[in-house]
Amino acid sequence: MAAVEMKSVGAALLSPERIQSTAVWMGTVLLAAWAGVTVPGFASSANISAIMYSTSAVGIAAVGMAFITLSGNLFMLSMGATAAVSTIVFASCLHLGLLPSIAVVVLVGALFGLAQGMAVGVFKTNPIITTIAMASIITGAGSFYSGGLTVVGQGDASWLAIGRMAGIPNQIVLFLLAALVFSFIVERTRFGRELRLIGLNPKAAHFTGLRVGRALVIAYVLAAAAAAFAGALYGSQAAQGNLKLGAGLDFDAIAAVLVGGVAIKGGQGRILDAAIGAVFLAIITNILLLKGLSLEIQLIVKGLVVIASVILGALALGARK
Amino acid sequence: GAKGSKVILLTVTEECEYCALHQRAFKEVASAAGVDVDVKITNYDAAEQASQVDQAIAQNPAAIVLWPADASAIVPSLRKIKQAGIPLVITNSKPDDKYADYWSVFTGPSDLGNGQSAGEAMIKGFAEKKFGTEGKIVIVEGVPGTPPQIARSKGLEDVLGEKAKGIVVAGKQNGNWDQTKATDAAAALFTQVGPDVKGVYAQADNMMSGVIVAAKRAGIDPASLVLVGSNCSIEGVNQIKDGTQYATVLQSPIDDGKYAANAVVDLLDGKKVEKEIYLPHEIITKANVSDCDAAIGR
Amino acid sequence: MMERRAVLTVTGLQKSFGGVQALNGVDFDLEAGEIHALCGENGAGKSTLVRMIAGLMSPDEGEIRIDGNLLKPGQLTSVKQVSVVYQELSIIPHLSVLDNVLLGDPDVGQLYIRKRYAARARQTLDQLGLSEVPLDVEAGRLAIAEQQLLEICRAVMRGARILILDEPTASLSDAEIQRVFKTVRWLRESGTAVIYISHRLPEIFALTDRTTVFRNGRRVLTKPTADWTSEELVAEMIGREVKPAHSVRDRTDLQHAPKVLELKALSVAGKYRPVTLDFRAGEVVGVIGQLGSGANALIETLAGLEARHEGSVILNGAAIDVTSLSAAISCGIAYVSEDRGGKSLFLGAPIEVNLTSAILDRLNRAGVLSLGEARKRALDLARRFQIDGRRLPLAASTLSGGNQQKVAIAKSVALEPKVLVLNEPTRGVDVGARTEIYRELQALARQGLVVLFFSTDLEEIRELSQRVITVFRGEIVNDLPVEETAMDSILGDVVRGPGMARAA
Amino acid sequence: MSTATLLRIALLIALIIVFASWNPAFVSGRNIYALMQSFALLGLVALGLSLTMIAGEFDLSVGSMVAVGGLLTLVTGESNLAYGMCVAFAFAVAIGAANAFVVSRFNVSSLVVTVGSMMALSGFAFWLAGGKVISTDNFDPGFALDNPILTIFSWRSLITLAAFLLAGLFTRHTLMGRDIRVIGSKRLVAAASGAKVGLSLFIVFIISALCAAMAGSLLSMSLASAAATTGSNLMLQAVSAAIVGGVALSGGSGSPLHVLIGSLILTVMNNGLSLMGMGATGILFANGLVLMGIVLLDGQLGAWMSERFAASRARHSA
Ligand SMILES: Nc1ncnc2c1ncn2[C@@H]1O[C@H](COP(=O)(O)OP(=O)(O)OP(=O)(O)O)[C@@H](O)[C@H]1O
Ligand SMILES: Nc1ncnc2c1ncn2[C@@H]1O[C@H](COP(=O)(O)OP(=O)(O)OP(=O)(O)O)[C@@H](O)[C@H]1O
Ligand SMILES: [Mg+2]
Ligand SMILES: [Mg+2]
Repeated sequence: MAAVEMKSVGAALLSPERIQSTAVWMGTVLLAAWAGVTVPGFASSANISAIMYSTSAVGIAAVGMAFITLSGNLFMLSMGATAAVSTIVFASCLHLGLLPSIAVVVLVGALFGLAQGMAVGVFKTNPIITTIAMASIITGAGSFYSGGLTVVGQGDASWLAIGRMAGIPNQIVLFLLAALVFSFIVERTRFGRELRLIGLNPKAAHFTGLRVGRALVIAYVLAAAAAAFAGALYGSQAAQGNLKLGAGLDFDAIAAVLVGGVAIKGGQGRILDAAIGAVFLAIITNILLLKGLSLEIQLIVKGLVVIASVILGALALGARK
Repeated sequence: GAKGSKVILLTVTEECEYCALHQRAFKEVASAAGVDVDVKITNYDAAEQASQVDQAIAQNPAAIVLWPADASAIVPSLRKIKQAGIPLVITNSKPDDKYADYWSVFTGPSDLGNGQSAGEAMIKGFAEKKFGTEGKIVIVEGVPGTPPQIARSKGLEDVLGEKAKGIVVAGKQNGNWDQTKATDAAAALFTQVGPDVKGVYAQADNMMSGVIVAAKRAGIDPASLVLVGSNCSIEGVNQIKDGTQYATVLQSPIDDGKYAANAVVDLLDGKKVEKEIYLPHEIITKANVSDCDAAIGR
Repeated sequence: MMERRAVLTVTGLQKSFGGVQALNGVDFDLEAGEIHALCGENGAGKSTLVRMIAGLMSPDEGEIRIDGNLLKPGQLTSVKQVSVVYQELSIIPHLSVLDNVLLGDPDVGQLYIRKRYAARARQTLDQLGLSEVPLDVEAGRLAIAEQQLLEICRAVMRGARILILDEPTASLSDAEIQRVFKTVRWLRESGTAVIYISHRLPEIFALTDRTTVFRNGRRVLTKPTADWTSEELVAEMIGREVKPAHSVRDRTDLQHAPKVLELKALSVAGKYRPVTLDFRAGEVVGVIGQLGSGANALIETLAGLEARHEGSVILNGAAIDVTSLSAAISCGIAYVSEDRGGKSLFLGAPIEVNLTSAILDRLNRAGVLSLGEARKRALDLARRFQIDGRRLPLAASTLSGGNQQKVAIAKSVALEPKVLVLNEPTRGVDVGARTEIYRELQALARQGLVVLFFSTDLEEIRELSQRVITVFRGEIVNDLPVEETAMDSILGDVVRGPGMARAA
Repeated sequence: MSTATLLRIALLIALIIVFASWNPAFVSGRNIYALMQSFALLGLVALGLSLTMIAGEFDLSVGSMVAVGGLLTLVTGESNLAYGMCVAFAFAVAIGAANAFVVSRFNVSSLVVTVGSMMALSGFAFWLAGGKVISTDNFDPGFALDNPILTIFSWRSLITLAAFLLAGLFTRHTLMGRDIRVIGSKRLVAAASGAKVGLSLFIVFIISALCAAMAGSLLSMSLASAAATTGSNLMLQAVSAAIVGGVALSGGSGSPLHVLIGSLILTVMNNGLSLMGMGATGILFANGLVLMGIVLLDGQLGAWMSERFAASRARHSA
């Protein structure tokens, strides 16, 4: 019985649709093990927590991005703008306390998401262009609000910035929590099932009577809220906000989603794949940093990793044919 | 005369505190002198600035004040301004002196001077924290290839090489003028160089915020290090006040803007103006942090 | 009679996809000047054979010769030799009509000078009844039937020696089909060899000279069409005896069954005039009309696809709102669309997920889906529709067309509707699966459901329905029990309207 | 010409009239020259990118390619800029071919492939710049390129206009041009009708990379310097230009004429707003609003409005 279970688990992991994400999961473990042995300083606790910190914000955004990709709407290119504006909102609300300011940030992010979700889900606009346009609008609005200045928060954000639970940074705990909750939402709730079906075939979803518009609105709200929350993490670091903080989130999150193996045509892949994609990229970046390689080499390697993982996924699917 | 004449200020992004304060100060001083100021802003985009220069020339102003988005890409545009016969004040970043013919006045900081002051501050900090004159420091730099990145590091290294050979730069990473990147860069530097880092030079205070976060996360008390930033921006001031950062180098955006405004007003009034006017680079520590507030107008 | 000469010979053709043997040692030949029908259930391998003749796929084994010359595997066959109208519509919507006609024409050089071909294209279009269609309009703006004709025009214009039509009439009305027939016959006269693939037996008998039957990737039998009988053809196609659905039909009198659905002066401007009709529990009603006659608009109104209708729809005595699909569903009207791959199924999702996709709200336990309940319901539906229960975790794309259609219908039946509305319930479905579907629909009706379907297939109307409603140009011509109708009178209603109606 | 195209031309003219009446300097020769200079850059990038869009693909890497093109020209062309330009073009052809190879060989979405090449190229650009400012003392080619011709043009803007003309002829009057459109609409049909799918993909990706590299190369000569950050927002602007002009992201529709109109609308708007003294973020905001308006009109809202319009017209005529 157990053997049968094992076999079917094995078959599932190696099925063409899953092979890319399985490879990335294993790649992450192997890479970490290899670096732990050969890269000096990699396994130090300080470095491991540095990796965790650099994973959290991107990871949370990637998990949010996965909603959009799963729904068949490719990417949300307003995540960076949302995160940047969120750092400002976060800093300006910090005097109210940490929790209230996180709440405000997430709420504002959700509103941005609502606008985009309405456009895409109800008015059937092109998702890529809608989010590009919204990115400009959000950045413009943020700039009017802050006058382009750095906003310094009057309050203590250290719980979020450097706090730890049982030695584990709070940020990474929040990231894992977000990944698990979002994953549960996709795998086990009605909304999640609807979202996946919409991603597979939006027309059929409509004819089946699924709540297409509503599900897309929720997906955009969740994704933008995730981006905003990532912004809160950036903002908490120094209890400050400005329009540059987190502005590069879009492509980091996209890279994580793609490397993790969430299929761009929608409906296929898991939330946790996006999360592991973020971890994988963070580890690679960290190794390059430790080896003293500069930003440019890091970028080149990241780009090649994205292309390689995509080719791997395509080869796996092609092998079936 | 300056009164009633039209001046076009070509400047860079508003999404930068320094730039915003610079622009505000410039407008205040210039308007007070009765100058009609027209502003064109680019988000550090050299191509866009080049076409803004064309546009500005088309408006035929009495003078142009220009903050180059890229000090070398701007040179051909400078020549066009020269050909159009419009007086030009360059502010903040100076193109290569080879082309000094093209502008009337330069006002602004000297990045070399800024780095030198940072070097002095570092030496002072080592003494104050009883590290003596030996130890490892690391640098978190701005976008590679930009003049401030090159000149500030050079200034610091010059001074250290001259006055404190024992203080060695054990590592450099690129923080891209960005707090988040600086956090990762500093975290890597702490891991690479190990626990015996005694000081950090961050080429801008906002990057120093990232360094402090990274130090805390790595379990290092930032106050135990000699942290020297630059620009005297609000992040730095706060960090100095709460004791986490040791020093910064004053480079007042308000002065920067004012100097440029004064230069253009004098130029239009027909007064003689020096070709190069540099900002002072005062070292700011907890003791004189109020200078900073004053310079920034808080 | 002239000596027949084979233009195309296929010998020992083999092709498999993974484990599926799509073609298994097929021999086949085609003679100049003949129209040759290919029949077979879905998945019998007809389209696969066509794709190989066209050079889109290379065979695993075997060879194809045209005029004795061997085709090179992996190379497209010249369209001067073989021209194909594929089963799937292949019109490019953003290109003009002329560009579409010229697509794939080998005479067109790298420099693209349209003027040169305009006159010839015009002539061919006219011949197929597209004389109203200008050459420079975007093809996407044409009606589906016009697009299908355009595609046929494209194939004809290439002047190929062999013309292959793979279910060309699936979306055409009878009048349009007659046009296509005329053109095909004219091509035959000029010596072209034609392969004609269709699931509609009447067309095969009306048009073709010889008929070949495929079953499970093998060629079963080839005979002159005149020597086949309809029953024999069906029997060969499925390899077993099928009982016509008629024989299982209930003869109970429905006159006393309660009225379930009433339409009061229902109309859609520009599509059909006000309609007043009653439907009783247990009725299976076929609505037939040519495309554009308003017949399908009528049933789509009930499904909630015509938001702008007038008049009212009454279900079990209460007026209901059918301005949207979801409103109709929540009132108890379920809809099965005509396009199973495009509008009905999630081909990439497991069959189980497909079966339960319409009833997610019923699997909802405090926001969380109950997977056990889902499995139970899916198994139940699979059993009723004879879908292999062990395949439930597999993707719907792994099913054959007929089985996919069963899933599409089962998924709507899961809603436990009071009225089931179907659009072309068995388009492109083979005879075996068709019978199974008919049987299940009639069983549903016996449980008190109203089954209402639109079809352009006379055979289907006769087989499935108890009551036939014919529509011509937005108006109902006749509404009669199926026993009181004859094939030709239905056809007469549909193509000529009430003027000619049932003179006898 | 379709109504959608006419509407866009009307929008362009309306913008020009509004700005001109606000500030007559807008239509001065020198300002139109300035406007055409911006157009020279944006138009070229948008043109290349839009060809990939018409073929149903997308090339996210054009922005980074602009930077690489400029840097390669100056780095390898220290002694001879023409040589540097050739190197940049050759490199662009190689990258375009590599993008196309991965897309067509592995049958993966180009959006995904070019996310990767965008990152890698951007890294390569930083590496090329290598912590130095890349500049040249050879100003002459730049001055020659930017020298006003007939008051409002320069060689740079004329080159871009010529590229539009060539691309227009290519898409309209060659078989390959038509096939690119077919590929963007229905790839399988294209293959079945003998269109050279792979070759067409190579051509569009190479043209796209080449246009970007050419834009970067010309810009670097005109600025006598090149930076790794150049073009960071050109990609977004170029998509906007294509979309504003009416090229659909879904492929198969649109033409160089549309891109020309779209690019002009954007440059006119940015130039005009800048003349009115609006800051960079204000212009960004305005761009966002226009783009949003256009996607809304292209989506359900537009469909609904035109339906309304048709209904009211029908009522009136009845
Ligand atoms: N590309 C493919 N990959 C995998 N299996 C395929 C492919 N094409 C066809 N098949 C399978 O090959 C078999 C023959 O299919 P084919 O399309 O030739 O049937 P057909 O007789 O044309 O059916 P229909 O009447 O539905 O058109 C089927 O089992 C089909 O699922
Ligand atoms: N597109 C496809 N890709 C891969 N496999 C396919 C495809 N279509 C059909 N198949 C497989 O081909 C096999 C044969 O298809 P066919 O149409 O003959 O089904 P069948 O024998 O009628 O199956 P059933 O037992 O469901 O009635 C099926 O097992 C199906 O899983
Ligand atoms: Mg077929
Ligand atoms: Mg079957």
